[in-house]
This record gives sequence, structure tokens and C-alpha cells, in this order.
Amino acid sequence: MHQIEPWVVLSFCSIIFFIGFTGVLIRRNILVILMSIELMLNAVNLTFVTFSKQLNHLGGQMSVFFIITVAAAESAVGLGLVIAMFRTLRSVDTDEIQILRE
Amino acid sequence: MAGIDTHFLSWIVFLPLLFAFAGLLIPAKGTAGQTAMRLWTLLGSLITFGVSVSLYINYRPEGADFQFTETVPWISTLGASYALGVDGISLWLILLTTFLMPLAILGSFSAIENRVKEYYFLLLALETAMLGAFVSLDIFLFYVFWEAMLIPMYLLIGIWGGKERIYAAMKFFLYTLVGSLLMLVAIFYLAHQHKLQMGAYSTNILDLYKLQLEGGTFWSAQSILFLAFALAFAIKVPLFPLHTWLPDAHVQAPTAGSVILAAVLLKMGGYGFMRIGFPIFPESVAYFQLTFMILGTIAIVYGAWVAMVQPDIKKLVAYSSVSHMGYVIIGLFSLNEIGVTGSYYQMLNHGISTGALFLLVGVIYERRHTRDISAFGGISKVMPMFAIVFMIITLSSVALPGTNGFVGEFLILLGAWKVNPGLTAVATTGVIFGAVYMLWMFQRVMFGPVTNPENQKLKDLSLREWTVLAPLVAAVFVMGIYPNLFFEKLEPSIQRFIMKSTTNRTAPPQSLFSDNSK
Amino acid sequence: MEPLKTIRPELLTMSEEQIRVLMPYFVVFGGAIVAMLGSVLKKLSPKWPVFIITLATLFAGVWVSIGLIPEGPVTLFNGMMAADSFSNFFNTVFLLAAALSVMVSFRYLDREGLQLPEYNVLILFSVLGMMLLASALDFIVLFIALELMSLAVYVLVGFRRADRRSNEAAMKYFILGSAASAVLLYGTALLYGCTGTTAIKGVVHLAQAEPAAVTPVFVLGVAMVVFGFLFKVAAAPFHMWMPDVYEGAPVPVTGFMTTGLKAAAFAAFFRVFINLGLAQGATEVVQRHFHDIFWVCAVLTMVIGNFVALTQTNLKRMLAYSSIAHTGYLLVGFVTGTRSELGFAAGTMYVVAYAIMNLGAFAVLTLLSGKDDSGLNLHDLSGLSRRHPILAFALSVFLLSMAGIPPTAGFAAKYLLFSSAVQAGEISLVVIAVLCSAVSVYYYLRVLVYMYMHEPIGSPQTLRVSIWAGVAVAAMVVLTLQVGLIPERMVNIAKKAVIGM
Amino acid sequence: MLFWIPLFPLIGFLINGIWYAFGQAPAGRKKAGAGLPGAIATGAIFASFVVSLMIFIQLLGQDPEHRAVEQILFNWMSVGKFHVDVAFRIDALNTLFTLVITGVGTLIHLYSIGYMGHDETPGKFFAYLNLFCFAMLMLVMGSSLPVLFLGWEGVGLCSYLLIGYWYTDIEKAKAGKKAFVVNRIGDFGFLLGMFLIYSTFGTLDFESLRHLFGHAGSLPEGVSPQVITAISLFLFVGCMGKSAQIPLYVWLPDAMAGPTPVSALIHAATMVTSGIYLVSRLNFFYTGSPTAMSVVAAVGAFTAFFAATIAITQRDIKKVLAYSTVSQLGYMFLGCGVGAFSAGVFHVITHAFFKALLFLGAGSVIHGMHEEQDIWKMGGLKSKMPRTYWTFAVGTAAICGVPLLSGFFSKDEILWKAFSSPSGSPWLWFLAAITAVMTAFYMTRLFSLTFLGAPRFEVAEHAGHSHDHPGHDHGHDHGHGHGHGAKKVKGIAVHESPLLMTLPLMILAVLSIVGGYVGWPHASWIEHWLEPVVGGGHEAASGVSESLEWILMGVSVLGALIGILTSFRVYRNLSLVEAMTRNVQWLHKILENKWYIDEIYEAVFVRPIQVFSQLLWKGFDVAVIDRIVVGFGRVSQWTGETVRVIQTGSLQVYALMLLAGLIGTAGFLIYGWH
Repeated sequence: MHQIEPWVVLSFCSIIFFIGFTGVLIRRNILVILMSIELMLNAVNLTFVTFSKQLNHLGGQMSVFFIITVAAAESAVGLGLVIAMFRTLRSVDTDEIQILRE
Repeated sequence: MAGIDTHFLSWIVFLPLLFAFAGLLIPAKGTAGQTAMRLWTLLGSLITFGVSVSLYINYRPEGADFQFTETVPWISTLGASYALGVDGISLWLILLTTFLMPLAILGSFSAIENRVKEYYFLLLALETAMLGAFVSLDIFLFYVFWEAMLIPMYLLIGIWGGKERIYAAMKFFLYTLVGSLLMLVAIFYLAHQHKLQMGAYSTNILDLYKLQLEGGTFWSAQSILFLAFALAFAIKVPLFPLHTWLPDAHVQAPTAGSVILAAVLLKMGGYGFMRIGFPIFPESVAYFQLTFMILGTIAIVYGAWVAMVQPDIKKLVAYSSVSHMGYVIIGLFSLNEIGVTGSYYQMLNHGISTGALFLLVGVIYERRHTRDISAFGGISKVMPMFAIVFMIITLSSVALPGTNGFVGEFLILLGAWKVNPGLTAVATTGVIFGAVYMLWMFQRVMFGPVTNPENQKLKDLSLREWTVLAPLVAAVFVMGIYPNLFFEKLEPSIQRFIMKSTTNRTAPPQSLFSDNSK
Repeated sequence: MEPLKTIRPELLTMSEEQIRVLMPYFVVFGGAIVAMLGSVLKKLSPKWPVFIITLATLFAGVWVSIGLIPEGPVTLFNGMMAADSFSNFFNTVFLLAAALSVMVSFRYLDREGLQLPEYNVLILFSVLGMMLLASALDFIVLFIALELMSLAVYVLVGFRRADRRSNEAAMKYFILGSAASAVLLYGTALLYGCTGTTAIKGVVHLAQAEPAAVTPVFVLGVAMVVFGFLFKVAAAPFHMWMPDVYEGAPVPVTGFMTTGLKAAAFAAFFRVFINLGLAQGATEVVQRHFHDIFWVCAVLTMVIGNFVALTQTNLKRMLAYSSIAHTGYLLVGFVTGTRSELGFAAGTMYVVAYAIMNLGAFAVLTLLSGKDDSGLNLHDLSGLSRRHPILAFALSVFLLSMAGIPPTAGFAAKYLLFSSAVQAGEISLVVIAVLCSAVSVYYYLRVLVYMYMHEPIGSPQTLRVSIWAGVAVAAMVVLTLQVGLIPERMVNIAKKAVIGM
Repeated sequence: MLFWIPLFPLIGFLINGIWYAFGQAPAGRKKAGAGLPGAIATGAIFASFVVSLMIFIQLLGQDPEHRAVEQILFNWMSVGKFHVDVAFRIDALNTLFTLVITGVGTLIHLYSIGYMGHDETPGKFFAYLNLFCFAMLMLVMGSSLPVLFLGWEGVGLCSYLLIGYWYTDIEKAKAGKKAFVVNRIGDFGFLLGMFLIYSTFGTLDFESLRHLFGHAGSLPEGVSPQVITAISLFLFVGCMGKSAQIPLYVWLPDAMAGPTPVSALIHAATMVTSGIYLVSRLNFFYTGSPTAMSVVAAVGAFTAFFAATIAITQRDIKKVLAYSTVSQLGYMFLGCGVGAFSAGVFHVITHAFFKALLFLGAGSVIHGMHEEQDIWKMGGLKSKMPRTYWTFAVGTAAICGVPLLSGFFSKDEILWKAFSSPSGSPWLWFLAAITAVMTAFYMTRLFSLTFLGAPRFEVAEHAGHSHDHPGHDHGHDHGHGHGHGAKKVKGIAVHESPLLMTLPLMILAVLSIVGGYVGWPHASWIEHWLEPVVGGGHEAASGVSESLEWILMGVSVLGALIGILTSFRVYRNLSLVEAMTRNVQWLHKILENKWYIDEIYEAVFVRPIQVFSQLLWKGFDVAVIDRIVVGFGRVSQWTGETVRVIQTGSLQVYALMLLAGLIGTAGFLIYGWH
């Protein structure tokens, strides 16, 4: 069994993180944006785990539990907001939320 | 009156504010309420004047530098303290303030009919701020009062002013503020320097006098700091070319506002130079002497010329202030006893005569609701008593010997001549142009046939207006005929001021442009 | 976090001292739970119970915090959290800010038909988040606290569910906030990878002990953490969410955000900044680079905040930009913080002064706002001094304080802040700052112009000021003037707080 | 005792002034007649005359070298070493002035009671008149330059007030302002002179200055002659203003807008001579500077000539007299300029007599003619106003230099000194002599056009028209005074003035005749009297014999006679005059328009300054400074508007900015860290 080199995993993580960020940047649908944010958080989780393994240190993995919990809460709130938005706007498109400007 | 002995100055400073707050309790609804409010304010300002007269009586010119001092630590972190004290230089400006305040208040009895309570509250608050600035011996405290004075004035102009009042008020505030904010930076620096040199923060002015700052060139610390202060003070004076807020503010302000603005607020600039600008930065004063004298001279001539062509009386008077305050600058920067004394005296004169001019303009404005010179003509015929007072004040403004104006201008020019005869000669032309614009205005307003039917039936001065103007007329002559009354209490302070301002502190002491060199 | 090899009993038991210092947290947490349970009672009485519980909790928290004078810094939970004078000081600020917001919101919620107990519960939870944020010594705690606070506030921002603007604001805030949190977290992860710890102090220890360990990854981690904070405090160019959010949020929430949220972000920022050793302890080069970054940020923030505020006509939005501007001034404190004697104390003081005046201002705005947060345009304030002289006066005091005109708290704080910057030799920065604040005076005064110098338009509507709101506004006016006139005490408290950290 | 001299008029002023301000001026108050105010004023000035006389007698009894009375009242200004007392000092020189001022002043006050009898505000008039006397006395009695300057500006003020006395006529008000402003230009020089004196000598006190100089024109040590010249010239600028010399004479003719007694008192007898007083008082400066002396002499001589040319063509009786005053003042400066200060002062005195006489006579004529001032509309008044006629004749003869009248002695003294003194020259004499001929010519013209020949106006019946109770208001208000008489009564009912007015005329006539004997050539009392103050007259330059003096005197007498006779001949036949005028029309026009000097000043100084001021205001103050100020605001606003655009409202743009910021920060840090 080949051990995957940590740097590979880390690079993978960073790529996922920036894919997440790019998703936030370019997607119009807010639900997708929420997923992108989840992606970013999960990239972080993976990073923590990798480092934890590499450093032989449990702290990183413990952190992951916290982060997952928070991410869940975040998704809950986010979805709640999306619903509220959909109720008033009948849309979940970012183009619709540009009234507040300048 | 607890602590009246130990906190005499605090009482004077905060007395108007006490009256102002107490006045808030007066229900100012209806005519009776308004009258009560007016009388209460008048009473407050009169009592303040009375108390300040006892300051005059108890001040000993031969005594300590600063008298009636009070020092209470305030913000020890920054070395700021609540330090008050009076010397000859502040004494007369305090008296000028307290003397003019009742007159300004009485003068606006009939002019202000709406929001009476706020109006008088602000006037009294303004008085506190002005008095505070004159007695502060701590630069931080001075700054607090200096800025605090802006708000009441801003509101006075902005609420009770003329048509363009908002623009004028804003301009007044921002102009002054920009200058004073840079001064604030300089204050930080000074406090810091004091820490470096003496080991502790201090913003006490007397401590700062001892600072040694590198000076003598343009980019030296002293010069830059001096310029920061000078900017604030020059805007307040106002010195050409930083004067353009003045015409607007004067024209738009209500009568009492103009009076206080011209009579006291402009003096803050000159006072600032005397209390802070000069003694802390002696080398820079010498370095910039010529520059400022040139600017002062330009101000004199420029102010006079521009005043000449003004169609609005108040604007004319405003530009005349620019011209008159130009004298103050050249007198101060001449740095000899004659010039500085003259300069100081000119500040008082300007307070009296320009204050009176604004009151007079207020008198006809109340009757005619215009300040356009062309709307008048032949007023002398209709309001002879008014014309007499106006004439006397005009003469004081053109510095006729025997009136106060002459003493000031004469001493200034005499003092400045020793430093720079060429510039002084140019400045002296102000004497000519001063007569031109004042008399021309007087002629257009007062003389000739009464052409405008609206001017036909104007009422002459009322008893109240007489009461306002008579003390000023008396002051014009007292100050013109017996200036020694003022000089006596002033002389030691002026001498000390000159000594401090000419003592080079980064090099062995050497006197520059000293009066006693001959 | 230490690797958990053996179960150490001291980690599971707490000394009396530790319990004592944790009391404020317990009080707020307990209060929040009780309030949440109490909201079940809404059938019984629609608003009072939760309101009373909330207020009682907050004031109890304040009381406990003030009574709590730790002899020295107490570290809790194996070094993950600190209870020291600094956190204590800020806890008091948060609690007071929340209390005042709650007091002001009461009638507002009635009027807007939003009288839901959740509002108060959310405020309590966000306050708890803030308190933890100000005491966090570990990145994970910090993250959790941050999210606890933010999540509650996201909901509060969108509290006017039926309002499109409120929704929009909440959504923007949520997405950008989450993204920023994620970035911060990623930075944390990178630092963890480089140092093997998530303790804030551990990072700097490593950087000092083994300069060789400082890899670009480490630097990137630091940068991402700093980024996260710059976002939270809304420093330019990371400020863009702020005006929109502040404008869209219900007025009292905006007030709460500008004070509590901002204070919390800055409190944590101070702590992280100092503990990371970005100011002290790190090498010359690091310091210089952070100095440069903060310098640029500060100038940008001040310029953008002030100049754009000039062009605003909506009071709420104007105050949002002004809030950005104030962030800029605070960053001046960061630039110079450690190089002068007062440094962070001045910053701390400024945060407090800013909180006081902003709370007051938003309290007044809450009272002035019409249905659906309308009526906050400049011209709506025309002649306010006639309609309601006391409110006009109060608002003037707050605005002048923000403009830094003596004798107000804003002036004293600004004086202290800029003075410390001059001591650090940052004269050019201070000159820019004062010129910017000269610009700011214009838009603050413009409000006064409308209130005092314009005639009232339309029929004067009657303003009903609830006793709660009245007390809140009066208290803020008094505090603004008191701190302005006698700043010494506040300075000393702030100094003590910073030294105790 | 000295202080009583100015104090009496001051008291008179205060009584009349306060009474007027509070008792007469306010609307609805009873108007006072001229009687009581006039009596108060006259009494005041007479009292001061009495005191002056007593002082004079006291001085007579003193040793010539220490002939002075001094009194220090109080300290005016005291700043450091600068010290000015309000102090009086009367010596041989100014005792003459105080006598003339109070003496002639008393007569003119007396005259005014009649002349101003029907004025609306006689209280004000007499208050001003007394104030003037006060200021004038301060001027001549002050012991130092600042006190002198106090009076100097004070008389200027009164002149301003009195010229514009009938202020409802805007032209009169303007004339007053012009006088004040032109005088201020002079005062500008005066001030500079004072500054230079103080910075050079450290004192402004006359006595101290004189002691510094010592005697006979020697300069104090360490003072360069250039400084002395500069001082002298600066002060002379002041004199030019006050004493109406070229180029600052322009105000004096306009000053005739004031009531005639004012013209007599201020603009003929006293105020305008204060320049001569100043020069004589500070003679040691002038003798110390030959350059300044020649300037004074040249300006004096040229002014004398120049003004005479204008006087020839003027039609207004008072204007002719005004130009003649300018011309005579020129003589006085000529005298001073050639070092004959006593001659100058002598001429001041005689001129005070005869010119006051002429003005008062003219006033009487104007009074009798109901405000008519154009001499071409007069004629034949000889029979109707006999007392005026005879006294006027004496005055004319005196000014023309008819031998043995006062004018002859003083003028001849100046002419002779202009020729003979070391600083004099034949050219100066020649110019002065020509002027003398012209003076004789235009004065005779004035005289004959006014009094001789047939009336050139419609004579009204005298029936029922007595002077004391005129049926119409001819209260000297020029605004509407003109032609009142003509409206009610066809033609002008000429009448002789009352005794109150003619009595002063007669007294002055006597003085004009005998006043000159104090300066009898070679036995001049006045020269001797003044010697301690102004120094002895310079000995005649060598080579000038006594016979030459007689010859020159003869020439000047001859010249005067020629002038008089030609004028009589010419103006007997008016058609001849018109023919002659037509022949030299261009010259006549230039002269009649006073060489267009007013217009030139207007175009060269007044307009440009006004235009330039307007330009400064609109073009610099508003357009540059204010625009910069407002510009800062604009730029701020513009910056705000621009930056604001970034805030697009789009969530993703914000996120992009976050990313950019992050990359920037991280990049900078990573790049910089290593």
C-alpha cells in the first residue's frame, strides 16, 4: 500500500479550497454557493487531518470535529436564509440581490 | 460660592455656562417667557462682566507672570492638566469678551424672535468657550476650548443667519477645523518632545516654553511645528490668503454672531500667536518674520481695496477686518515692544469698533432688512442720532487720532518701521484706503437725498440701542485718549513675551530685533 | 492543544478562581438557555418574559464582570481561553452594548411586528460569542466563538424576513462572512501544519525558536488569519460587505453590529495581533511588512470610508461608511500600537468611545425611523430640532463625538490614538488621518444642518420614545460627555486592560 | 493756563454737540435758532482768544532766548521707551498762530451767527466750528508730533464734516470725502516722516529734536543728510495735503461746497496754513537739507503760478478765492523753501486777515444775492451792498499787493527772499512775480465783475422784503436753495447783510490794512520776534545790493498795478472779454476746466484702483482663493462619487475584491518575508 505523500494531499486540499472559493465567485445560484462554502470548509478539514497525521498530533483531528459541527450549523442558518430570501424574492439568484449598493 | 478664591478663573469661565443651563429651565414660550429668557441671559453676562472687572482690579502687573492660577491634573497619561492663569495679555481679552457679551445680547433682543432659548444658550456657551481659551495655560485645554467655540458659532450662523447661512456656517467650521487639526498634530508632537527632553508628558504651556527644538531652516522641526500652529491661527485671524471664510460668515451671521465673531473670535488667532506660536518657536518666528510681515501687509492693502468695492455693508466691514487684522500681524511680527503693544491694542480696538459697526449695521438691518449699500442714502437726515454714533465708530475704524484706532495703528507702524521700513510704508497706505472705503460707504449710506421711500420713516435709535452703543462710544474715546490705562497692566507681560519670543533656545541667548538694541 | 496522552485531573476540575472568572460566561450562557426556554411562553405573554430575562441576564453579566477584578491573567481549559482584565473589560462593553440594543429594540420590534423572543435569544448568543472571542487563546476556540457570534448576527440581520433589503443584507453577509471564516480557518490549518499547535501563542514561539520553520506556507497562514480579521473589522479593501449589510439590517441590529460586533472583532484582533507577535517579538522584517500592510490598509480605509460617506444621503448608510472610516483610525492604532507607550490602550479606548457614540446614534436613529426603516434620509431629519429638540441634541452630541470635536468621548479617544501614533513617529499617517477627519466633519455636520437649520417638512409626526430607549440614549449622552471631559478614568481602565493581557 | 485755550472751544463743542445730539437732532424736537448756539460758540472761542492774548503778553515780557510757556497735561502713550505726553508749548511762533486762530476765529463765529441764521441745524454747525478750533489749537500748541498730528487729523475731520455740512446734496458730501481722502494721502507722508524721525532720533518731541540739531543747520551726529532729506520730504507730503499744494491741492476748490464762513476760517485763514506751521516748526530739518528746501520752494512757486492760471477763468466767486488761496499758500511755501520762514509765517498772518475778509465778503455777497455764486450773474452790487463793497475793496487791494497794505509787505518780503536768499534764485522770483501780476489781474476781475458795472441779473423790488424776516426759506441749503428767491419774487432782491456780518468785515478790513506794519522791511518786528524759533533770515547773498531790493520792489508794485489796471480796463467792457476769450478758446477751456487735473486723477488713480479692486475681489478672492477652497470640497465629493462606484452591490464583485486583497496581502508578505 502506497502511502500518499502529505504534500499531494495538501495540494489537493488547497485546490479544493480554491475551487470552493471560485464557486463563491462565479456561481449565480446561492445554493451552489452554499455548497462551495462547504467545500472550502471541508478542504480545511482535510488539511487539518493531513497535518494531524503528519505531525502525529491529535489536535488537528479534534479540530475537525468542531469544524464539522460549526459547518453544519452554518448550513442550517444558510439554508434558512435562502428560504427567507426565496419567500420574498421568489429567486435564489445572486443577481437578484443587488439593491443595496453604492 | 465655594472656592471663589482658589478657583476664581474657573468661576469666571463657567459662570456663563451655569447661567446657560439654568436658563434652560425657563419656559420660553410666549412673549413673557422670551423676555424672561433675554433678561436672564443679560443678567448672566453682566454678572460675568462684573466678576471679570474684579479680576482687573486684583491683577497686579508687577506680580507674578501668571496670576489666579489653578492647576488640577487632568489626563496624567498625556500630561494634560486643567491649568488656568491670567497675565496681562489674557486679561484685556477676557475683559473685552465679557464687556462685549452683554452688549451683543442686548443688541439682539429684538432681532431674534424664534428659538430664543437656544439662541441665548448658545451665546452663553460660546462665552464660556472663549473665556476658557483665554485663560488656559495648558495647550490641550486651550485646544478643547478652541474647538468647543466652533459649535455654538456654527449653530448661531447656521440657524439664525441670512440666506446663505448654511454655506457660510459650513465654510466657517471646516476652514477653521482644517487649520486646527494640523495644530492638533503639532500639539501631539510637542507633548512627545517634552517627554523626550524632560522625561514626562506635558502639555502645559509654561513647560513647553522650555523645550529646545531644532530650528532655523525651513524643514526643521520648529518651522514645521510653527507653521502648523500658524496655519490655525492665521485662519482665525484671518490672514490673507486664508480669509475667505470671513466675509461669508460675517455677512450671514446674526448681529450678535458677527459682533462676537469679529470682536473676540478673530482675536483668538492673535492671542494664539502670542501665547503659543511665538514663545515656543522663537527661531521660527525670526525665520518667518518677513514672510508674515509681507502677508500682513498684503492683507492690509488687499482687504482695504476689496472692501472698497463691496456692495454689502457687512461684507465691507468683514474685509475691513481683514485689513485691520493685517496690522495685528505685522505688529506682532515686528517683535519689539512698540509693535507688539500696538498689535495687542489693535486687537482690542478692532473688537470695539468692528463690534460696534456690526451692531450699527444690525440696527439698520432690523429696520430695513437689507444690507445693500445702494438701498440706503440720506439716512443721516432720518436717523440723526444713529448717524452721529455711526460717524464716531467710522472715525475709530479709520484710526483718527483721539480714537482708539489711532493708538493701535500708530504703534504698530512705528514698531514695524524699525524692522522693515519698506513694507511699513506700503502698510501705511492702508491709512489712506481705510479712509476711502469707510467714508465712501458712510457717504453712500448716510448722505445725499433720501431717495428710497422706504428710508423715509425710519425710527432713530431706541433707548435700548443707545444703551448698547453708548459704552462702545465711550470705550472708543477712553482707549484713544488714555491708552495707558491699558498699557499699565500690559507692559510686563508684553516684555516677557518679547523676551521669550526672541530668546534663541538652541543657541546661546541673543536678542533679535530687540527694541532695546539702540 | 496538547496531545492527550494521559487524563490529567486538573483538566477536569476547576479551581474556585477559575469558576469565579468564568461567572460572566455562565451567566450569559445560562440566561440564553433560560430565555430560549422562556420563548416557549410566548403564548402566555407575547414579549415581556424574554425581554426581562434577557435584560436581567445582561445586567447580571455586567454586574458580575464589574465585580470581577482578576488578580492576574487566569488561563483556562489548558490554555485555550484567558480570563484577564482585557477580556473582562471587553465583556463589559459587549454586555452593555447588547443591553442598550435590547432596550432600544423593544418598541421598534413592536412597531415592525417582529416582536419575537428569538431576537433577544439571538442577541444573547451572539454576546456569548463575542465574550468568547475576546478571551480566545486558541484558534479553534476563536473560530467557534466567531461563528457563534456571526451565525446569530446573520439571522439578526435578516430578521425582517419579509423585507427584501434585510434578506439581501443577511445573504451577502452570510456568504462573504462564511467565505472569510473559511479563509481564516484555512490559515489556521496551515499554521497548525507548520507549528503543530493551534494555540495562538505557540505560533510565535515557533517562529522565534526556529526561524527556519518560517516557510512561505507559514506566512500564507499568517496572512490568511490576518485577512480574516481585516474582513471582520471591515478594513479596506475588505470592507465592501459592510455598507450593504448595515443598510439592510434592522436599525437596532445595525447599532448592535457597529458596536458589539466591531468591538469583538477588534478585541480578538488585538489579542491575536499581540499574541502572534506581529507587533512585538517578531523579527524586524516581519514587523516592517505588517506595518506597511496596515499602513496601506489604514489609509485606504480612512479615505474610502470618509470620502464615500460624503456622498451618502441615507443616514444609516452614511454611518456605515463612517464606521469604515473609524476602522481606519483604529488601524492607525495598529500601525503604531506597540511602538508607543499608549498604543493599544489608545485603540481600546477608541473602541469603547466609538461604541458609546455609535450605540447612542443608532438608538436615536431607531427612534426616528419610520415603518420598514424608512425615514432615515437626510431630508427626513429636517427641522428635527423643532420637533424633538432633545433627540436632536443627543444625535448632535453623538455625531460631533464621531467627528472628534471636544469635549466629547470621540475627541478624547482620537486625541489619545493620534497622539500615540505621533509618538511612534507616524506623523504622515496622522496628518492623513486628521485631514480625513476634517472631511468627515462635513458629513456629520450636514446632519446637524438638516436638524437645526432646515425648516421641518410635512406635518410633524409624533415621536414616541419608550422609557427604555430614553434611558439608553440619555446614558450614552452622559457617557459621551463624561468620557470626553474626564477621560482619565477610561484611559486608565483601558491601559489596565491591555497590560493585563 | 495753556490748556484753557483749546479747552474753551472743546467745552463749547460739547455743550453744543450734546445739546444738538439729544435736544435738537431727534425727530420731533424743537429746532434751535442760531442765536444761542452761536453765542455759546463765539463766547468759547473769544474766551480762548483772551487767554491767547494773555499768553502773548506773558511771552512779550520774557527773555527772547527762553520765550516759551509749557504745560504737560497727561501722558498719552507710554510703551517701553516710546513716550508721548499730551503737552502744550507756546513759543514765539505758535503764539502768533493761536492769536490768529482765536482772533479771526472769533470774528468768523460772530459772522456765522448772522450767516447761518436761517440754517436748519445751527447747533451742529457751531459745534463743528468749535471742534475745529479745538483741533486747530491742538495742532499749533502741541509740543510733539503726535499731538500735532492729533490736531492735524482733527482739523481734517472738521473740514470733512463742514464741507459736507449740507450733506443732502451728494456732491457736497463727496467734496468732503475728497478733502479727507486727499488729506489722508498727505498724512501718509506725515506718518512715514514721524516713523523715520522716531527711528532716527528716538523722540518726537519738538524741543528734544531741536536740541539734537543745535544751531544753524548743523546735523546731529551720525545722521546722514539723506535721512534728513527723506524726513523733510515725507513731512512735506503731509503739508502738500493739508496746505493744498501740487499735486494734492485738488480738494481745496471742491471744499468750497461748505458754508462760506467755513471756507473763510478753515480753508483760508487757519487749517490750510498748518503746513507752513509744520515746516516752520521743524525748520531745522529743512535747513539741514538743501534738496528738501528746493523742493519746497519749487513746489510752492509752481503751485502759486499754476493756481493763479486757473483762478483767472473761474466763474464761481468762491472758486476764484479758493484758487487764490492755493496760490497764496504756494507763496508761503516759497518763502519757507528759500529759508525765509518768518516771511512765510508773516504771509500766513496777513493772508489770514485779507483772505478771511474776502471770503466773508463773498459770503455776504452770496447771502445778499440769495445763493448766487456766479460772478457773471452779478455786477453793480456797489450801491446795494456798500459796506461789503468797501471792505471787499480793501481785501482785494491787500491781496493784489497795493503798497502799504498788509499783503504788500508780506508778499514783497517773500519775493525779495526768493531772489536774494542763498537758496533762492531769479527764476523763483520771476515765477512769483508773474503770479503777483496774475493775482492782481484775477482779483480785480472778481472785484469788478461783482461790484462794478451794471447788474447782470434781474433786480427785484425791495418792497416788503426785509432781510430779517425773509418771506421764503433761503436757508443755505444748496440741495434746494437755488432759485428759491426767483420763484417767489421775480428777480433777486439784493440786500446788504446785517451788522452782525458786516462788523467782522470791517474789523478784518482794518487788520488787512494795518496788519502788515509788523513786518516793515528792514525793521521787521515779526522777523525779530521769530528769530529764536526759526532762525534769523539769511543774510542776502553777496552781490545783491540794497538798491536792487528797491528795484525789485518797484517791479512788483508795477506788476500789481499793471495787473489791476488791465483787469479794470478789460472787465469794464464785457464784450471785449468775450472776444478775447474766443481768440484763445482752447487755452480758456483748459484753464476753465482746471487743466483737467481732476479728470486725470480720476482716470489715472481712482478708476484703475476701483477696477483693480473689483478684479481682486471677483477675480482673485472669489475666483481663485474661494475656488480653491470650494475645490477641495469638490475634489472630495468627486473622489467619493468615484470610489462609490466600486460598491456595485454585486456579491461576487465583493468576493473578488476579497480574493484580490488576500492575494495582495499574502503575496506582499511572502515576497517580503524572505
